[in-house]
Amino acid sequence: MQEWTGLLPVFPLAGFLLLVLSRGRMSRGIAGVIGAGSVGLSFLLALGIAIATLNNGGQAYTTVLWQWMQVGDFAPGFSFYVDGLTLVMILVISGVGFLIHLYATGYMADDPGFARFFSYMNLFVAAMLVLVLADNLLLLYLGWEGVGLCSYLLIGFWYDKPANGYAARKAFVVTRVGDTSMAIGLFLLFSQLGTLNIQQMLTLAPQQWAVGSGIAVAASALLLGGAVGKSAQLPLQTWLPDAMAGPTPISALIHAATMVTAGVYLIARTHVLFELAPSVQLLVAFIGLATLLMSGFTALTQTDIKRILAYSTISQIGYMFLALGVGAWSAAVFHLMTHAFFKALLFLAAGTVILSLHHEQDIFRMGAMRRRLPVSFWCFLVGSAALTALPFTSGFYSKDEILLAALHQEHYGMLLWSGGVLGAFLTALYSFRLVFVVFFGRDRHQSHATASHGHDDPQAAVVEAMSPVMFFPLLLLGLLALGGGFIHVPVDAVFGSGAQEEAHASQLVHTLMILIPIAGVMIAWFVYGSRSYQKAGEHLREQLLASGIGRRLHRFWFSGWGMDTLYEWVFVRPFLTLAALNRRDAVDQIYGWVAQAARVGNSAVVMLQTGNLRWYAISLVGGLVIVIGLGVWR
Amino acid sequence: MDAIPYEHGLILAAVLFVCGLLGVLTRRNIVFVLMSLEIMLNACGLAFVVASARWQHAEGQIMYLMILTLAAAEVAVGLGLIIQMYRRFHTVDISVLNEMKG
Amino acid sequence: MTLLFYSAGAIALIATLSVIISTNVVHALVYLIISLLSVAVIFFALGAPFAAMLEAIVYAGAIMVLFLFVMMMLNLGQATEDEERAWMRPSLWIGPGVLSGILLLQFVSTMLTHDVTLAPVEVSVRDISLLLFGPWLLAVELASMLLLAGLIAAYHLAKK
Amino acid sequence: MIVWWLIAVLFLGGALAWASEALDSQLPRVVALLALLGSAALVLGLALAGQANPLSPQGQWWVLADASWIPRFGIRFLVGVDGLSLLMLLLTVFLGLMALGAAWHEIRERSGFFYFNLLWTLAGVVGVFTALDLFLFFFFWEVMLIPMYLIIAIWGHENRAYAAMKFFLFTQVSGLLLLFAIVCLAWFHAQQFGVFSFDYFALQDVVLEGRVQTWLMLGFFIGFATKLPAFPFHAWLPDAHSQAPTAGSVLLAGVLLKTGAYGLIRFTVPLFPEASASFAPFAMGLAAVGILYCAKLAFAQQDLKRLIAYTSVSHMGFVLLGVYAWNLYGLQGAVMTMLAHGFSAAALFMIAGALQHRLHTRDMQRMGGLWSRLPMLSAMALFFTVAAVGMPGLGNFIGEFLSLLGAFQASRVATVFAALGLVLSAVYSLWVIQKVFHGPLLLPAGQEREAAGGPADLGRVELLCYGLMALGLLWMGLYPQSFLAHSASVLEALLQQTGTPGGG
Repeated sequence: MQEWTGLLPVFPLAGFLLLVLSRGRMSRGIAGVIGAGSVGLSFLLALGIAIATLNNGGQAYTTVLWQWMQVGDFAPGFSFYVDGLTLVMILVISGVGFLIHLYATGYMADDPGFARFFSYMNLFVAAMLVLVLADNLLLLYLGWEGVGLCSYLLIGFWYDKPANGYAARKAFVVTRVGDTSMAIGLFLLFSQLGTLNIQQMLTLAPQQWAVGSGIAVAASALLLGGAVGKSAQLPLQTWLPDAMAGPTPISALIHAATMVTAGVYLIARTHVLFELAPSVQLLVAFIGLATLLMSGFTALTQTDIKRILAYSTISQIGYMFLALGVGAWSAAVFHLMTHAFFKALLFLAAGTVILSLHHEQDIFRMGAMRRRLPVSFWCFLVGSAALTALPFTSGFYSKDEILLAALHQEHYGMLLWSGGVLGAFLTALYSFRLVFVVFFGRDRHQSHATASHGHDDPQAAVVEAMSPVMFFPLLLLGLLALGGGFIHVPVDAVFGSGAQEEAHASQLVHTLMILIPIAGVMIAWFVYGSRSYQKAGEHLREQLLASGIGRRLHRFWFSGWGMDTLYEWVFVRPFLTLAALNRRDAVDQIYGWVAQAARVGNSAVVMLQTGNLRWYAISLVGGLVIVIGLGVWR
Repeated sequence: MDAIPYEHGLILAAVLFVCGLLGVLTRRNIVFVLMSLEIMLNACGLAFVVASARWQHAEGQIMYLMILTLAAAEVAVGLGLIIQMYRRFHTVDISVLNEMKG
Repeated sequence: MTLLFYSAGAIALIATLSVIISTNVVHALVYLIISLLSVAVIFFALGAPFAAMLEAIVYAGAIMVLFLFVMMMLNLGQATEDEERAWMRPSLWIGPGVLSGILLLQFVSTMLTHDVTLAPVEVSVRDISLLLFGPWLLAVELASMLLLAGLIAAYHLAKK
Repeated sequence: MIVWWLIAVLFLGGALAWASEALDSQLPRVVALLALLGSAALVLGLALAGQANPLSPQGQWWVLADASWIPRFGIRFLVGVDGLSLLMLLLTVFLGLMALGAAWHEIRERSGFFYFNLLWTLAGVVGVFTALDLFLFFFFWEVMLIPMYLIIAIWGHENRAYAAMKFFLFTQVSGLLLLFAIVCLAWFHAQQFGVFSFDYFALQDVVLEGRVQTWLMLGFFIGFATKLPAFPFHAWLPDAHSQAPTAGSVLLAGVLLKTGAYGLIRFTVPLFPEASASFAPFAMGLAAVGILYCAKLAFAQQDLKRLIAYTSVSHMGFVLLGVYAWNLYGLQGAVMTMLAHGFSAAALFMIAGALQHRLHTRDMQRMGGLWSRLPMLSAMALFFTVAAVGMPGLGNFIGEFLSLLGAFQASRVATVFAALGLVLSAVYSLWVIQKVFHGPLLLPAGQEREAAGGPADLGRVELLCYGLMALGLLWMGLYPQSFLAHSASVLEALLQQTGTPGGG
């Protein structure tokens, strides 16, 4: 199986090509089969490779497809490197990817751009596989940019709405800022180490650089720039909530399960560099912490179901960054995997809700959906439980590991841990707020729909959109979200032995970490769920909003801590103003002045040319007088 | 025979030349302009003849002959032009000929 | 002879000035003929009888007659004369006058530097002819070409 | 000999095309096609000959041909081809064919004279890429200028006279400086060796003292930087591009700009190594400023062709950056950028031309949502835009990445600023896609009413052209080695000969 590693991205790529070259003339059935089937093939292959590799004792290996280029010493190849980390990633990408593709054949069934959708999706999977398989940073960069492009195309998939286009552009440009930082990091790494091959770099770097040396700090900080862009961490997180403009399967695949975790993968993959730069590693932890808290607060105030999930994604990736920052590499990867399961589940379930309610996304226009949409409800419940890290769900194990590792951080352990626990509390609060508002309480959708559309038969309006191709992925993802915690990620060999000793902590800590999310759920139930307390809860909310500070805080959180506004004023507007001011190229105008001067000179001389013969004669005589004068009275 | 200071001859030529020039510059009637041109040419001829007398050599007069020829040709062409102009514009005012304006 | 020279010079000068300030074309032409004839006298005084002859015959005779014909064709009348008078504004004379004055000054200042008197010795027609059809033959040919060209041009221009 | 044939085929083909118009107005384009195919065959022949005999006695030069021209001044008809020239020749004949494809249906008036100009421009370009006598080089430099001027001035759009004149003046004034520097150089050669010579190899032996070298280097630099164009000399390009007919834009962007870069690599630095070394930081600064400044300007434009023109300037900044880094990475990057940008910019101009042909406007404010009407054209536009953004896997990325990689060794500050151009290129490129192809459908007034649902999608010739260029870009992006290998030995020899002034 291992010798076929090169085929992994080829299947989806071939799917992409077939779909593109068919130019939309292919029937939906065939397009769906190609779209989902190609990823399925990749998954089967990945599974085979994983089994073969693990049977082999997890031995890492390299497959060289061809030499990409050879310029002096710079010789990156089209070559794939497979180890435990790669295996986890390719399984998650192709596995979750396949499920989401399958779901999408149902979800997108009525869309006119069906084939285009799957072509982009397949291209995405191919690029993502290249990203995680790459054995050198340049090839990784290829995948990195490729997924960014697909993300752009898919966010703007419904291109006729300008808002979608705006969100897509924002996503691409903001991540491009990070990518540029990463590219500069690549230049720096190459100029210092003379190679971009990841394994060689990880060997060479500790030999050449001292811990904490300037180069190491610069290089890892630049890579971190790329990672925060892709993974929507502070300060480049603003694109992800807007990216929800894309179809929901996209949000599940790209903006929850796979692409946004690429930053985590990058840092984990180059962890040696980060270990050489402890200050940057600490920065990673604090970025993660700040992001997870900030987006937790923001998620509390959002009303759009997908935006809540988006902020929760940012927050969960914050956890992964926290883990990376404290050196819990495998915990980060573990959480990456479980997060992929439960967040994909949540998004797909949310997609079902949205589809069933005819593209309604405001949670306060839903309510009491647990009977109408039972499958979605159960999926959501499972997903939220895992997200909240309720005991025995997958999220519990991964988050537990992260928080324990944070506690054991040398200097700031307590701070990081308590921040993380606060984040867990917020997670519980917002995720069950979502669950309770959407699936419990009054049916606000019906009243709203009746009021706005004058439906005669509101009951008919809400029927769970569910077909086998959609149900099966939900079921499987639900199982994974529940039981994913028992999967062991085979990454110990990748991160070395030193990274992961079993973390020990007091009983109090463990208890707290179990109880706090549960407390969050309880409070959410009190405020949003329980009928008996609902009045009191609503009263409380109103009071909070009525007070000046509460309202201002709400608005502040709702706007994502004002980051968008800040960037609008610091970057976007100055750029637009500059562009508008200098639309006609100041440099060109300088040349224009030369031309103008010539023109003015010309018109001055033209005035002499009166056409009057006597004037000519007199000028002639004047010239004669001057010339003779020069000769006579010199 | 009394001696005539040779500058006087030249000065006379110069004065006549300048008179002709003044005519060319000031008159608007093209006939006058042409006449003034004749005066200028004639003054030049005078200067040559004076020079011929100064050096006691015939070449100055040959130059005068040339100028005479030139004047004849010029007048012929110039008068032809005047006739054309009068036919086209019904005037002899050279100010109407301003189509060479830039 | 000196007297002849100065008196003829004075007449030439006055006649010429009259040409350029005259408003009547025919009067001007007559003045011009007077001017030319007095120049012919000067030529004679300077010992150039051949040139004097030519001046009288060709210039005052042939060329001026040509002028006369043209003026007859143009048939300029009293209207033109009034027009001329209107055009003779003193302000018009300032610029050309100044320029001409300077030019005259320049001429005179160059000419006054030498002090050679002329002892007019007659240059015979024979001398002129020997030179003209000897070393200057080419110039004669050129002059004849020029006249031919003038002839053709005048014919072409004057034709309807 | 084969190089002479190459030039002669283009010159004669041009003359024949003009003459054949008298017989049939359809004939010139066929003649032009035949001439271009002939020259393409010759170039391929050169490539094969080169592969068979990689090291001829002249070292890196595969084919040299020599004849006396004006012996009194030592001017010779000396042409030669090496790996670098060969790549440029391939680009030239390929884009010549593309330009022909663009003109195939577009040019209807005076087509004979048009193809005459087209082929003569190409002949001049081929001459520029092969000439090794600097006088001959300058001769061809002018030969490619004047037909291009005519192409803009006769077949251009509404403001063509202004654009053509601007193009002509900029190129001519800078060309004058170039000529002056060339003549000075030959004069110094005569002083030092007693004979005049414009021979590239002989002139390399001329010893120049510091200041003189700097001035002459500046003469060459401005001559080439105007053509490139580099930042402060770029003002002619947007006008020329927006007014030129599509085929003219294709040639301008695809081929003519590259002659400037070629000149910098082949002449400016090798002839004046020390002066170039001390000038390099400044040139790289200009490159970085140009990349950012023109990217910003591109974003501000509403005229589609003008926008693409500014992106061209921005991208050529990477070439300048790579050249003045003067190490193998930077130079290879510059060469790859030249090739890839030749393809992508040519394709984008063809797309802009195709849109103008269909919508009769280049104003982006009057377009929108064309994807739903012209899916194939839009997909192609997306592909080439993405290529221009520098998507890995396509040629432009290889070029830009290598340029920056090389530049990073020479000047970190300039590289970091230049890299910001990657962000800005995303900003403007995506804006084009959004404005023209995405968003709600918007067609210029009157287009809606046209028969059978408005503008038509790609025709067969167009599809073939775009497809070939897309394949080319993919090839460059996925296996650039087949191109890099050609130029590697040449560039290494140049580096060895000059030392590495920019490297650090």
